[in-house]
Amino acid sequence: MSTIDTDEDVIDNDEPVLSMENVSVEYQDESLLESALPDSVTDRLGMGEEPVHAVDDVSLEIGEEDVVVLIGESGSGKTTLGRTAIGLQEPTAGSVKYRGYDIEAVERGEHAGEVYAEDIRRALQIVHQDSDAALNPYRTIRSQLAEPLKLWYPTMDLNDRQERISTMLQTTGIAPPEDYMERYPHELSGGEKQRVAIIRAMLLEPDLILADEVVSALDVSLRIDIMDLLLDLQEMFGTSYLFVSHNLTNARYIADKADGRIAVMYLGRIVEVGSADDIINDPSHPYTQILKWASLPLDPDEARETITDESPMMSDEAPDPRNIPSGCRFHTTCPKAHEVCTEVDPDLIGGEEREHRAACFREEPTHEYWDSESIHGGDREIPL
Amino acid sequence: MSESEFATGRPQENRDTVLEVRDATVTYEMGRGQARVLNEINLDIYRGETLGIVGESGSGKSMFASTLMDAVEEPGRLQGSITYYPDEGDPIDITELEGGDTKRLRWEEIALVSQGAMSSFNPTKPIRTHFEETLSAHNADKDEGMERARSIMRDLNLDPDAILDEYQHELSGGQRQRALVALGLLLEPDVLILDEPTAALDLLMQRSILRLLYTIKEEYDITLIVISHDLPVVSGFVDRLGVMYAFEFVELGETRDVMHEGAHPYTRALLRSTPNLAMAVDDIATIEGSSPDPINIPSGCSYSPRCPIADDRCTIEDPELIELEDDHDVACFYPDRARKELPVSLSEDDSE
Amino acid sequence: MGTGESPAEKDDESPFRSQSDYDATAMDIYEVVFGRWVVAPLRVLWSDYRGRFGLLLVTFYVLVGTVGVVVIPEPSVDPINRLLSPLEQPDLRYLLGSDGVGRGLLPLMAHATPKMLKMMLAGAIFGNTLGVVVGLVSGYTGGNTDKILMTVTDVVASIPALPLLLILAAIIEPRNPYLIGVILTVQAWAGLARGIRAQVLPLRNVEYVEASRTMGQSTSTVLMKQVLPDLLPLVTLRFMSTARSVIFASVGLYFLGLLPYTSANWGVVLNSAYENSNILASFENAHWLLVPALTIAMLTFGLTLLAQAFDQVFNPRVRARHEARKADVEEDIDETDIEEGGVSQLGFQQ
Amino acid sequence: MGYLRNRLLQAVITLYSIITLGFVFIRMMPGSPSAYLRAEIQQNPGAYGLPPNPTLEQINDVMQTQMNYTPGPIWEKYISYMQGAVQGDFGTSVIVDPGASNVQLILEAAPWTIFISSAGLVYGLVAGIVLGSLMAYYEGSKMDVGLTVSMLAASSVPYYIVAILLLFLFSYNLEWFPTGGRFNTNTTPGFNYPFIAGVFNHAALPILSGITIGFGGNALSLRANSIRLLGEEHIRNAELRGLSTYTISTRYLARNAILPMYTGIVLGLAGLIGGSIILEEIFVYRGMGKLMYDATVQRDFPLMTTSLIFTTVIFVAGTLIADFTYSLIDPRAEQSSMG
Repeated sequence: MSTIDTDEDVIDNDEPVLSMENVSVEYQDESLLESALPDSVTDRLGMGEEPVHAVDDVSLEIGEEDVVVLIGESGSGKTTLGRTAIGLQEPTAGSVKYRGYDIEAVERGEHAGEVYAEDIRRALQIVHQDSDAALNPYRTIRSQLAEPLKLWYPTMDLNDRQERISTMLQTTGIAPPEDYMERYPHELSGGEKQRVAIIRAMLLEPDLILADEVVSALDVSLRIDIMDLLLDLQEMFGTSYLFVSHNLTNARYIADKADGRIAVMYLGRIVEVGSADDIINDPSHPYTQILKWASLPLDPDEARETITDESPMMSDEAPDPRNIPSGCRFHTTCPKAHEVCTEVDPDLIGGEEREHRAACFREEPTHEYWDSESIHGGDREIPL
Repeated sequence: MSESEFATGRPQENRDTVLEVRDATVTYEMGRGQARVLNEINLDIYRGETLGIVGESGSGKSMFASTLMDAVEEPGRLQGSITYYPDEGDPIDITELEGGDTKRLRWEEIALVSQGAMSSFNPTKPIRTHFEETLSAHNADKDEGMERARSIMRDLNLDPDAILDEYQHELSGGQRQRALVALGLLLEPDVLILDEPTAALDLLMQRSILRLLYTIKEEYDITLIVISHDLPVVSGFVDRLGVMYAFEFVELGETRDVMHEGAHPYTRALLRSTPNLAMAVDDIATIEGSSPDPINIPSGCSYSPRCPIADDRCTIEDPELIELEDDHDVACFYPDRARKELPVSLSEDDSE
Repeated sequence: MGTGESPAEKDDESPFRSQSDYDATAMDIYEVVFGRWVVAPLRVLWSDYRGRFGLLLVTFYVLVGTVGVVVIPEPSVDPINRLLSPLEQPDLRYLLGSDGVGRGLLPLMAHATPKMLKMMLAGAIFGNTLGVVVGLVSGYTGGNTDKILMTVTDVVASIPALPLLLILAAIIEPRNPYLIGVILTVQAWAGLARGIRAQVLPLRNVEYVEASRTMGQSTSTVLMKQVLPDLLPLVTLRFMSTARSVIFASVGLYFLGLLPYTSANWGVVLNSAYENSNILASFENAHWLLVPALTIAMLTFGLTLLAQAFDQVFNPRVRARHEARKADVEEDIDETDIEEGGVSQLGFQQ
Repeated sequence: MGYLRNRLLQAVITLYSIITLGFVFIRMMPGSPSAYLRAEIQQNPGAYGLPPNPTLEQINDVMQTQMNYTPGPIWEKYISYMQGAVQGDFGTSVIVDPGASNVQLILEAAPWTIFISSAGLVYGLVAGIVLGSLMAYYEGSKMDVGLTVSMLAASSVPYYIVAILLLFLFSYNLEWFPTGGRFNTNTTPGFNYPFIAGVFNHAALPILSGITIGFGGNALSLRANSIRLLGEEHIRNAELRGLSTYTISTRYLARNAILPMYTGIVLGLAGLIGGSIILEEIFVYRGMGKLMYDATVQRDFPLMTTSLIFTTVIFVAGTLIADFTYSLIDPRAEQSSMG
């Protein structure tokens, strides 16, 4: 059945663990009522709405023991992109490659003998945001943690499984493990549940874990705890993370500590990508700058000084992924938008060789942007 | 501006108390013993101030909010006294009030914007109904009241004509939160309690709500109590800060004092464990251990099992919340050691 | 292929490499399974007054249907002992009195029981299996399969049960109790299928189901291990209520004489009493009416109670308290009590 | 308005299926009805316009006309059957009332059944809501436990047993109510007091039995819904805002607790109409139930299937009405109710 060599990575080539090339994801909301009818009927009756352009033409690479943080507001497509990366969502366009192999092609049975769909399935795992929903309330911790082991180590006996789960719980700071194993999820605290969910993913020894807002539902004081746990586990197992967050402070912490990158998403696009230091201390894209402005400072003096700051955004309306603005999709909100921004859609500027890149004409000193009129009658500063 | 007031950082003389909490304790009877979910709280809340309360989940913050309105739910039992000093007239012990008087006090004098903003409206009634019901329950003039509601909503950047006829599920998270604040201000209360006012909101919405709340506070001249587990939410917003741990206050004082010169080991650990952009990443650190459960609170100082500077005394004797400096109370035997041995710097270049 | 055996050590200290020096025996596994699936549910049921009473009632009927029919003599016509009141004669046969032709009511009731139990079992198993399968497949697969299955389900659910059963009974004229059970639930599954689907639909995308899928579990395992446990409360509730409705309908149809005649059936006895208007006209022979009425009502009541109590069996909060555990674990359980006591509603958790 | 379209389409599919099923059932009719008819004709040839001791051929002729034996392949019969169905023609009764239009027979009987069923439904609902609210309000008290057990008992005892016991007690022994019939035969049907009083007198026990079909279950679900609601944030918020207990219990609790039961109420009506088969037989109440019973006992298949189709129509219509009105009373309908 499984052809997996559980010890070494399936393929040892120089390709990145995961690479996404020009990935787009659109989806159509189908309401429950429409689902009562066959598709042919719904089409004929002209039901259904505008598709949601969740992700639009995004390329991203994740290397060995890498950490990439996707940051953005709700509706930015960060979670959809993450789910596409680990194969939970099919891209409508573009390709997702695991160590150089196109995932869809592998699923169709191509590359047989080199890599199988099960290998990829096991290599790409997920940890969810809501630790309450991450664990089945009707099953004990032991049985939920035994599941991956039973699946991938079918010959392992009850006691070995028990022992492994117990050691793992202990390692991640859940003690005494014998007690916790017999508990139901409701008998655990939020942080403990999240640890169990992380262990469950880790037991498969995956190459890449999508950590989807894993800390945002937790108490602030627990967030560092969980991020440290992820970092420790990375050291132990060499896992890469695609860490999704809406919070710049969490993004900075994990990206900085792991020496990873932060990618800022807005309306389905990556608008800026760079190291934690680049993004936090030298943000180029106006949207990244606004995100930094909106991150509340801890220092009370600084916080008090800035609390009454006017918002630098030109519009308070949340972006609608059904209705993407023309040109640069941020121009409706951007305090530095010029006429050209309403017409031309900027790519990530800076070229492959540069680590820090932003999708903004302001990156190019000679771009026609500088001669174009501001659409707000003059650029506005973003207080940083 | 209050900014200059704040900058002086010193308590003003003759502060006027609006709520006085004495020995407030909330217990739950369980099959196997008693759970204390609020433990002998003593606190004065001053008229016109903004008081922030921070602490981890289950530290008793929200319970404290319920206590201020004498709204602890069954089978919880509240002991102690909570005295409300109205602008004019005699002080009232809230816990002694009955029936109609409790009803009147709630919302007319003290209102609460609870953390469940996402489901705080009756899902089958439009937002307008909630305002009208509240007015008629308190025998207020409906036309005048609705006019006030509209003006509050406009102050909160909400379009009353659109919002009032919507249902809860038709509003965005930010709109719901603001509509709930407007409902809280409807009867012009003296005290408004905001429980996690920005939880579950996006970064930008969070920021704009905090700004609105800050300006509203100036305009409506109310006492605000802001409860959050997220220090940055309150740090720029509140005049005084109370830190709760294991169902009691462990530190209380001017926000600047508590944050820059926190004297309780927990406060200092909490600051270090808060992800932020300014501190060096390596200075950010988690708090070891986990908070106690309400049935089984450690003897002595409840923080002692997690405290790096705790000694034998801490495990036996429970430190009281006592005044350390002017208007800065701490419940720790070793405030000086805490400051010296547990360094915290709020920004990279700021080394104390 | 067994790749599970001790993969080449990447790191001896790694927590993933740890192994036990003790091998699990079949007995260990049996103990765990038995404790979890038999002892714990029974303890939970027993702790609830409805469960205890329901369990006793239903067990009583099962005993009568199995042991009782051996002990109690078969009913026979006896013109001498007509219309005896209960306890009038010191004879096991006439313990509950006798009917208009001198048959003892106790034998009549007892010997009708096995058939009733067979009907209930067959109906409940058939109706629920069909309902669960259709609901699960429809809800989990989605797409056109879902649409087609739900259209069929909606049609079936829209047909009033009793009129349909009348026609089917008239066409098929079933005598086999299992067949009768199946016919009587030929419409009832549709309601369950709808209910199951409604529960599965949100579960399909719930995080722990997705995690299981991402792990590489096959669809059938995900359904069995992740989805089904959540559905068990509904399924058992419906199992009991389907069993109950089989009794309702079969007794009703026998009462009306619309199922092929059989001498020993509660409904038939009820009918013979009802038809006998001199019985109805006085209280004297009320037992002829009351004994079958109570026999039917007590079983349906028992099933209702059991159905209600079964909800608790699957509630992990209740269950946790009844599963065999080490004593020190029990200490922690009171946290749950606090939550149930309402503290969590006050925002105690956040 | 896609929703509306969907529901209508679903209703059409359902009706089409049930009518087709009716056709299939008539085809599947076993030998017994023709044997039954044959025996009838032999016993009483006069009623069929035949001389005494008719020949086999004569009987066959009559049977052919009576039982709608039209020659031709099956699909032709199906088409002509469906054409008739579209025009509201479901054939004639063959045995119960030979030659009478099935639809006519049902339409004559239906009002009586709908009368007792809807009365039973409404009273059962009111009783359920009142008791359920009481139980929720006093949750955990002795009264709650006692009522819960009683409601469980009420919902688990078959309604026809209740009916028989009621009949036994109130009609035969106490003689408060008649033992059968729809009205006093010595009154003139019309809008006059003796007649109407008689109608209610006769309907009392059937209605009372009908109440027991639903009210236990209603009370228990209302109790469960209310208790679940009590834990919700908006109820607490309403309490803190100082709303009166009355306002909270009516506008916040009761209303929102009844909403999820709304669609189920229609199902209750269908259950009652189905249940009328047994009830009407017990009370010798000549409504649709009795008609269906007679048709079944005498194996009058055309009448049986038409009755089945008719009750399905009532049910489908009820569901449609419930679905369309639900969105009026619950603003969240488009989002949540269509599970």
